[in-house]
Amino acid sequence: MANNFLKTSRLDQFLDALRLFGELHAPTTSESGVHRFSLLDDPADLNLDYRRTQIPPKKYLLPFREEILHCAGDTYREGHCGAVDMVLFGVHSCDLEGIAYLDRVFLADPADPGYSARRASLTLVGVTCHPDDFCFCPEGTVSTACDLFLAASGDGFHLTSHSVRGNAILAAAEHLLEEGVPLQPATSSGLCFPPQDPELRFSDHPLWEKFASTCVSCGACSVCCPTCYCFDVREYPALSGGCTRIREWDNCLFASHGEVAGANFRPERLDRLRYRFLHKYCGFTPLQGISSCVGCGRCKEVCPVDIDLRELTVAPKQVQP
Amino acid sequence: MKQPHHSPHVPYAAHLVERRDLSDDTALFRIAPEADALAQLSSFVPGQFVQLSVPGAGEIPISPADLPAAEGTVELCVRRVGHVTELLHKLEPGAQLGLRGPFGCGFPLDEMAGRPVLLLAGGLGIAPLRSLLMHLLRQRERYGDITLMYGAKQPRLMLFREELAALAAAGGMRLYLTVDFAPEKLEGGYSCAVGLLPDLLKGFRFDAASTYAAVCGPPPLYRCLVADLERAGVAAQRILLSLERRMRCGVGRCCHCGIGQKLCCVDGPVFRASDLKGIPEAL
Amino acid sequence: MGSVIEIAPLTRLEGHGKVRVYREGCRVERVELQFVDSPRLFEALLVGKSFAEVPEIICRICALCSTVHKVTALLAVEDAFGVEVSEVTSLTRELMLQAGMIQDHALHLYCLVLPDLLGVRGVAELAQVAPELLKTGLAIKKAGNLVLETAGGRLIHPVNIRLGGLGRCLNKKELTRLKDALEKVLPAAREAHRLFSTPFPFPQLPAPDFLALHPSDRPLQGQLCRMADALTFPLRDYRQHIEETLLDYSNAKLSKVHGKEATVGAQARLNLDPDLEPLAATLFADHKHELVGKDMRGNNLAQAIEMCHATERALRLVDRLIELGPERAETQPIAPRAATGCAACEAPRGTLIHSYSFDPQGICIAADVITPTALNQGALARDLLALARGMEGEESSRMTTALERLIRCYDPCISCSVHVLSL
Amino acid sequence: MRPMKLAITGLTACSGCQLTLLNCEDELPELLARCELVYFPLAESGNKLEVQFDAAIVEGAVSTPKDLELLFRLRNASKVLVAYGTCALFGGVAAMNNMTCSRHDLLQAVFGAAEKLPESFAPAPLANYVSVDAVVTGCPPEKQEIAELLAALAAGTLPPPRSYPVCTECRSRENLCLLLEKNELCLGPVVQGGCNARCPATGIVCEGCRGPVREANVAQELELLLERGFGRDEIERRMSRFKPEWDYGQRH
Ligand SMILES: Cc1cc2nc3c(=O)[nH]c(=O)nc-3n(C[C@H](O)[C@H](O)[C@H](O)COP(=O)(O)OP(=O)(O)OC[C@H]3O[C@@H](n4cnc5c(N)ncnc54)[C@H](O)[C@@H]3O)c2cc1C
Ligand code: SF4
Ligand code: SF4
Ligand code: SF4
Repeated sequence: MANNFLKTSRLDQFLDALRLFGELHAPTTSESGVHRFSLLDDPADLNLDYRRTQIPPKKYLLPFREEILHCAGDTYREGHCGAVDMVLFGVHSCDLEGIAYLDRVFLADPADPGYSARRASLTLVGVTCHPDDFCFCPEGTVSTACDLFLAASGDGFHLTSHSVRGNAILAAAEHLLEEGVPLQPATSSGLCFPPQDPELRFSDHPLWEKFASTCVSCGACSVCCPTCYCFDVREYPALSGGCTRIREWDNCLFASHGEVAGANFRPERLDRLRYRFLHKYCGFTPLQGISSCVGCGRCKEVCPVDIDLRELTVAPKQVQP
Repeated sequence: MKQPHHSPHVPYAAHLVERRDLSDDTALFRIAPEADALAQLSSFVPGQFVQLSVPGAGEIPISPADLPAAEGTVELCVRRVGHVTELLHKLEPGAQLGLRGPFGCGFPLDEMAGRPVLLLAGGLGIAPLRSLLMHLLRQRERYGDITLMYGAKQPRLMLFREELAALAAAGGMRLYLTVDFAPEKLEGGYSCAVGLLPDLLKGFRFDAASTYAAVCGPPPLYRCLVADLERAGVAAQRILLSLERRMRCGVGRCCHCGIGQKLCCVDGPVFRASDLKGIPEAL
Repeated sequence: MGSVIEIAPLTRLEGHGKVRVYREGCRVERVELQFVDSPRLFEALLVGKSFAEVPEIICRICALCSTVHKVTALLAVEDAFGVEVSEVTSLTRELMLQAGMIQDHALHLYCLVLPDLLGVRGVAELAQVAPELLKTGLAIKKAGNLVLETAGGRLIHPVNIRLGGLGRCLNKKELTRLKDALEKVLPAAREAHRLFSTPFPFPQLPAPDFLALHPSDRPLQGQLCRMADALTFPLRDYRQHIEETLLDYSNAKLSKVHGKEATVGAQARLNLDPDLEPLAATLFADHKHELVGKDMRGNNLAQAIEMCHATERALRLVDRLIELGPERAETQPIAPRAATGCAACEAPRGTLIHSYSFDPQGICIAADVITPTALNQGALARDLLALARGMEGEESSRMTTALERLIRCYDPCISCSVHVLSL
Repeated sequence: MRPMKLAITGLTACSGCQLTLLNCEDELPELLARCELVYFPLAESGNKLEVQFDAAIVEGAVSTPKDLELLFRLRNASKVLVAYGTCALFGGVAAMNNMTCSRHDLLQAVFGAAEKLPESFAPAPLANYVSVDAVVTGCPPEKQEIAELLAALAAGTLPPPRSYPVCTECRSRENLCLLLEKNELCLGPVVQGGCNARCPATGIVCEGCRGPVREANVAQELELLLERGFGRDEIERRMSRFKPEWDYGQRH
């Protein structure tokens, strides 16, 4: 069996080896103390001991705001997708599954050009995580939706390749690896929160009303969710003639989300919360019946009014008269 | 037909050939798309929609009002209601536009073959149904009786009046018109009831057991028409509704157009009433 | 028969103002300078607000001067509560004052004054007749703006400077970017004086009584005011030295210093405190005869020299900040108490004084702002009269042109000036 | 293409919005080529008001008879009237005390016992007096937004509106949430975004300079802040800094 154990002391060298495969991005902590993925210039900035980044890796595949089209004179042209070879190191299983979910949406026919170009140049290296109170994934979940996974063990990591690119990394880092005790096979992989019965959204659970009146429509829950991908498209003319069409993250809890000229198909916040529930936990065509929640706990952590839609799925309590 | 190298975002070039005002706020825009776009449109099925780009303002979903590609052009009947349509209505022939599509599922034409078809249009809902009607009349022998019931608020808001009257006169179809109220006298010598569309339906005798009904109009219309049709004996699977939702991409990604767990842009915009049962927000 | 020439609205300057020249035959009787901006009553609005809100609100008195108003207000509140800020904070503030000087002078000189020199209506025609010059001016302004925006978090009404410290420190990458931008425009800033040293083709004006802050170890900020005839007084006592009168025809109050019409601004600073960076010092030496002891016709030239000085100085500050490295942005905790604080800064158009009194909870009970334009108003009115008299008999269109140009020499900022208070 | 005839001016304001336009250094040459600045006293001499304007871009609140007169003239002479900036849109800083004290008292406090107080009434948004066709918010507005507006006007349209709060952009920029993490009085959840969360990005709370977002849950924001120990007075003072009137019971 090939060597597949990396001692923690050799991590920096390993990171250098990863750089051969593209610009290295990894979890770091910002000046103000926010965990995030960012370009790793200095290995000292690496913070592998993070719980969750504020924004999931989706930002690399689906930027917050992206110019999808330019129109100069008469014709529209595709915007620049900005894809560069990139290695994203230190991704937790939930986020890997989040990317896998987005892949199903954006790589389906017809593939989204920007997304697929960026996805094709992205190498994913996963790492073991330590769940905290916000996470609700089953203990020991390990995702295989990556090129390489580093399972922490003792004074280092067991490396498992899940792709050709993963193999290439192993080969390039060969000299840093040694033999380790064989790993237990991964316990489970996949989405953590089971699909829900769509009818639950019309339950008379008292929380629905409470959520509808307390949600401040700040948008944080969607912005931070690894599998939220709703977007708005807007077009801006340029002074020099022509125009630019941008795509920007949207949130189904905003009043404008279901609005058409003269009507709103989800006029109340309650309607919109129900819509969110339906999309997150029941899925839309063609992902109907699939929950998109990967259990990362971000929505719960960032919500200023502690809304956690999952609480709705416990048996409805009788509303007190 | 699929264009392997054309990005799904990028509209094909098109230009405005002609515009004809149909009412104060609605006009028929005849648009000539470039050859590749026409090739795509050759697969068009009435009820499908295209994404029309008005450079500088944005993109909107519109159901063609004719059978595109026939003369190298597509007709779009558009009401001026907001941001994009406002700019569209300011354009002169020759103006550059963009076009993507067709998208979504249109009317199940093969299934409808050999059956009577009842078209129920309210207001601007005539636009997609005009396209269906053109198809039905073009392949007249393929279908059973064709009836169009069309309701508008006022006589002057009744679109394609002359054209529809002429078609009816030619004998291929039956036409019933109605207006909510008639402040002015009706001209043109064809009959038009005063009342709502459901009232027209009430007195109508037809072979409910085999008829396909195609409905398009403002949201409140659907609720009562579906109930009336079912009561008359039209099975919910044969009641076809063309729905409107906010759309940003047309290809099932932006997630604004959800109807229950379906997306209007890929599963629709034409739905069967039976598929919408149990989805309270659908109608 | 008496006649009145009215110039309204005054253009190519900030705010709403007009000038009336009253004539008896061709004799000029008097000149009225009116500042008619709608009063926004800031000093009254501030009363009842918490000390922390004061700088955030008061900077909105005027957009052109928002940085210097903000810094002055911060210093005044800190003065009241005895807060000392770190070196990085202090340097960053000065950097912003210098950048404000760069961008404000560039805007004024290249967009508002240059049309006079080239005989055009404004920027639009300037873009046609002298596109390169306009571009140069805009480039200098942009560099100043870049510093303001980067350091202040926002170009107008900056947010990053706050009581006791900074929201965040600039990092090396940002500072390097600023350095590059400033270095790029330094040559143009250095050459600017050539454009503005053309003599003003109108009669000589009375000799001004210059007023500026006494040089301190924090440039552009100070606790001593100095008048040309060697009168120096501590800022704290400014009320005893500056008296304000209400005018029935203007929404601004007239300030006099010891009964004299003081003149503040670039010209005053160069006359009183020529502590200049090397390039600017050379320029100053070359132009000394046009500036020292001379009237306000030289102010635009003085501004051009200051623009060069500010660019050099800003570069030095950036270097120093790179050297110091970012500190953990520790803002000093502030314990409010009943106190009065005051502070003054040199704004692009002259000395600016803020003073606030707080109750024990830190709620503002009195606010007073003396702006450079209010200080200059008397001298400007005096000069307008002198100029009009000097041009008696000339065509009135020539006279109005001359009067407008004189006003632009002063670079007044009317929004600021209409907020003056006695409590 | 015929250049657009523009009027750009200010009423009761600090000139910041107009200055923001002049700060568009990169766009300025293009702008000057496409527009005729018929009335723009801040930057041009020889201004004319007796013209049909394609658009009038008006900064500031209305607080004097003179403001009103100019506003009416511009409204009558312009196809499109733009309320430019927070003051024009909501009253802005000059209006912050509208709900708490009379204009007369404020005037007296500043001008003392002068013979004649300047004529002035409570500063109000343009829309209180005339119809407004387009808005650009912000104190000051973002450069990009005024550039977008002018470009859209030139193209015969208006920029599409945004309708998310500051929080959305703030989170997306991976800022530290000052409300939740530092217990500071941040108005982000109820304030219109589009500034790319400028202030929180430098570690300073959102002071609400862009006015309320479309669907502000004001009641909940109030509750949140009260829970966090801020006094009702302080909260209201902060909320009214740029817009004097808020419905503190509003949830939608
Ligand atoms: C499948 C389908 C077919 C349609 N066919 C026609 C037709 O034949 N004729 C016609 O006049 N109209 C039709 N519409 C409605 C048309 O798309 C809207 O009137 C148009 O989008 C309004 O855009 P606006 O920018 O002018 O209005 P605004 O209200 O200013 O809309 C702003 C944005 O909201 C979105 N939006 C607003 N209303 C709608 C809407 N109803 N549907 C989707 N997005 C909306 C648009 O993307 C637009 O960019 C159809 C809609 C759908 C979904
Ligand atoms: S719904 Fe919440 S917990 Fe689930 S993936 Fe999204 S952010 Fe994470
Ligand atoms: S994070 Fe919470 S308050 Fe904000 S939009 Fe989501 S559910 Fe509403
Ligand atoms: S964060 Fe708030 S205060 Fe700052 S610019 Fe944006 S809206 Fe204005």
